Amino acid sequence: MINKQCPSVAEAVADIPDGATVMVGGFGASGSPVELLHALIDHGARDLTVINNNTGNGEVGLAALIGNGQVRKMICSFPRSSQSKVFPELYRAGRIELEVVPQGTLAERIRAAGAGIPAFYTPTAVGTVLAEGKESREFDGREYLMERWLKADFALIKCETADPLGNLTFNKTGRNFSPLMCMAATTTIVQATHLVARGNINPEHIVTPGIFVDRVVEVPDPVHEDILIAEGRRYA
Amino acid sequence: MINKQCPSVAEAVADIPDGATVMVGGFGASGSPVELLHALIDHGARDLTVINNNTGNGEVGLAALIGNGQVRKMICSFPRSSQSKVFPELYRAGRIELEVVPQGTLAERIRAAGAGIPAFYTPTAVGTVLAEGKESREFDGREYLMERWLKADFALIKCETADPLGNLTFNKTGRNFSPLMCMAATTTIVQATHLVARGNINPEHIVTPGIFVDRVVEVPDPVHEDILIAEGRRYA
Amino acid sequence: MSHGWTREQMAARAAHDIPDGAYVNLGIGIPELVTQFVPEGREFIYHTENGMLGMGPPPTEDERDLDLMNAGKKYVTELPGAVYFHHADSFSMIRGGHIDVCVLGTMQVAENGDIANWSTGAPDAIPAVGGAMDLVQGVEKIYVITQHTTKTGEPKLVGRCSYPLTGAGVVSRIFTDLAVVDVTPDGFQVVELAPGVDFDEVQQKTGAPIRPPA
Amino acid sequence: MSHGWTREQMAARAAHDIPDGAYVNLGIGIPELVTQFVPEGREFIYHTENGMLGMGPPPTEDERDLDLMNAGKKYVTELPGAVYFHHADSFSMIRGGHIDVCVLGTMQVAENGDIANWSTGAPDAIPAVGGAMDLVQGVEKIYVITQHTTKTGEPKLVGRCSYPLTGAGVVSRIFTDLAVVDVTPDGFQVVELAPGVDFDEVQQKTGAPIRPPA
Repeated sequence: MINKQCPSVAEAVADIPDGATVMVGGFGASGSPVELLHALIDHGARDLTVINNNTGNGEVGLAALIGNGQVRKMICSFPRSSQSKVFPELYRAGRIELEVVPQGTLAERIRAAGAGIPAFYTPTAVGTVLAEGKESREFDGREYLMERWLKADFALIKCETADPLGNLTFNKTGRNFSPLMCMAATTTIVQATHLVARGNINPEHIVTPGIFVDRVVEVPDPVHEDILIAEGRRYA
Repeated sequence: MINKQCPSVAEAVADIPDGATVMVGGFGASGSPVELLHALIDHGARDLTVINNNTGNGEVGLAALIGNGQVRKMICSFPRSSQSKVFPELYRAGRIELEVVPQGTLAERIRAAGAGIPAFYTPTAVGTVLAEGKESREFDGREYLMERWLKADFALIKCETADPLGNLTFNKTGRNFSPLMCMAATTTIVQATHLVARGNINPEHIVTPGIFVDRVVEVPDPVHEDILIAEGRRYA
Repeated sequence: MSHGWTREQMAARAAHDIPDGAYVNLGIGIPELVTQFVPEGREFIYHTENGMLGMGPPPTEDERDLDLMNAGKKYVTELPGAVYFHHADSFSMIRGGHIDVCVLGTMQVAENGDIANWSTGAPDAIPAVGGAMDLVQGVEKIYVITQHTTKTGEPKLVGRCSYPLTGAGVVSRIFTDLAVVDVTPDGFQVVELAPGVDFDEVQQKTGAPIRPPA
Repeated sequence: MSHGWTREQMAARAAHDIPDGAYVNLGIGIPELVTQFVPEGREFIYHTENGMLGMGPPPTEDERDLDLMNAGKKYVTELPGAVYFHHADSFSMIRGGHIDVCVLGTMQVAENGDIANWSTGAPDAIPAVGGAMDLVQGVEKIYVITQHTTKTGEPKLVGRCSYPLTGAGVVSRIFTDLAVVDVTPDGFQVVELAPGVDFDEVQQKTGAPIRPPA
């Protein structure tokens, strides 16, 4: 019987090497796989390229990973937030690279990687500085930019419910980029708030089919960045 | 209060003009919107371009629409089946046009139309006769073909459950192309086996968000092509 | 005597121009006030680009779900008929032209419909674009709500944007504290003046030629 | 005395080469028999391109759901852990390299890995490609199960396909009634001979040079 369950977050991330490209699910604090991120801090892989919509909050989760000097480059759409200090400081000091991608283009590039589409055209960012250096082309009288797929070696994902085949459901807007990242990474590692037996998720309700998932770790009662920040916590 | 409910299949299809491009959901008999197709036969619009994976079964539903001479051109991946006689006869007689598109490319072209992606690259059909006349391009040492989006004026869709906002769920492999076609048509017309009140479908379980749907008609106890064919029925 | 529109009145005036049944995406700031001024008999469905249609008002402490946020990372609620989806589907709604109206704030908007609302272009600014460039290219009608001038009195309606563009030629209509202004092929056109505001004041505070109401 | 493999034995031999936990797509015909010969201790998950993972065997009359079909339009069942999805997601699994093995029937397969299994190219043939071209480009390992020759004794393993290609250079391994044959950079290579079959017979019935087992 196929069983993708992994006993701990530490074991789940243990083979992420230095230099890896890692997608991290979540939009701000919503859907952020905090326990997996903290396990990656403990594991210590460095020189990472991280793909996420943002750059983390406070000094926990993704922000803590960045603050710990493990991230060489961020690829994201919005590297600011009212509670993010870690990234801006490193960025202004020239100690971390940044590739800014419009949010919809970021999502579509990740999906394209999962779908075997090496490139596509989008109207987004035409006529802006983010179009510089990009191929443009006209279709039916309108200008579009060519964008390439965006793949990763690993994805770190938080879901609501998983089964041992890696079938997943998410909670509300905690879904965001996660189903796309599951498709686009060579190895997809998921922390599930609930792990249920095979057959216990309605096949019509599964959002991410298990074929896109490699490892599942149950993390009941996960912490939430907003709560950690409100409590003044930091991870290091 | 927004209410996309339409009182009858006849009224739902009444404004489909001659010459329209019409997407029809379903894969073989599974998920085929038979009542909407029969309403379109009664309505009588001609010179249609129809997009479906197949060309209908027996002499009901899509096959009956084709048999009635209303279809100028079919765009599909597999215009044969053991029970399809109508299309092959017309095709061999030179009375209907055919564009054959690989199944995954057909799905992706339809999704691209709904997603505002005018063109994308795919490895499918490279080195085959279906690549003739298509632009090809190399990415990372592999050859790909450029494919364009595929839009329609109308989509005829069968779903399992709908609410008045047009939020939809489907039944098993009756889902197939339908969610994509809902996105890609200017006007999406849905027959729902069950119409429920707003709020009665779990927001996590909705497959097609109502934003992609224009009209919903309740058709309880819909007929199924395989049953009609087994009973020796034809529609004309 | 009243002079010009308040933030709430600007939002109400914008809401007045949104048709019943519209799918609407609201930017952060004054645009968020639109939800409070939906005209009687109309219903708008709110899209938030992080994966939801049918977004409702902020939750009470008890209602709050830590995973349920809007694009501005504020906690929100779901209304009956709401639906969740992933980011690629969400931006398919935007890029594919399915959202009817987007109401944005701005730093500058130009007489040719260019908008600049994501970056000052300052050397130490951290570029953060979010979904703004997708929205302005994908949504059919781009409405802007903005004060007519900056806090220091500089025009925000200009001949050409000096800040980096979010999109070129995309804005339809602008709702300011002084007027409703259309972007036309011939430049700015006042559609309506706010109470107590005369056209000369609008022209004087606009950084490009503007035509009086017809 | 036994000579060669039956259809069932060909399917069993192919199943033997599929690893535990594989996601597998099966073509119509002999490939469908693979499900009956999963080796002890292994589990395969079956993908059907019309939108399902976890496909089970044909239903009884009572179990039958008229919407639940496989890609060959036959009624099937769902196994625990099954999942449904739309066609774009289904072909993302294929095109994106997520399906581990696809087992196909064929009309011809060439020494360079070309496969022709969708059309004879006859002038009156109705071209019907289905998902075949997507599968051969997207799936990591393309296995073919086929009789070594046609009913009239023509080789199906050939130097170059004379029928229109489904895909170029895509086939990894071929399971025939006479042998297991790999497609290598140097052409056909026999991996294993069926019981009672000698290499000379295989060479004689193959339309291109073929190398004996090592």
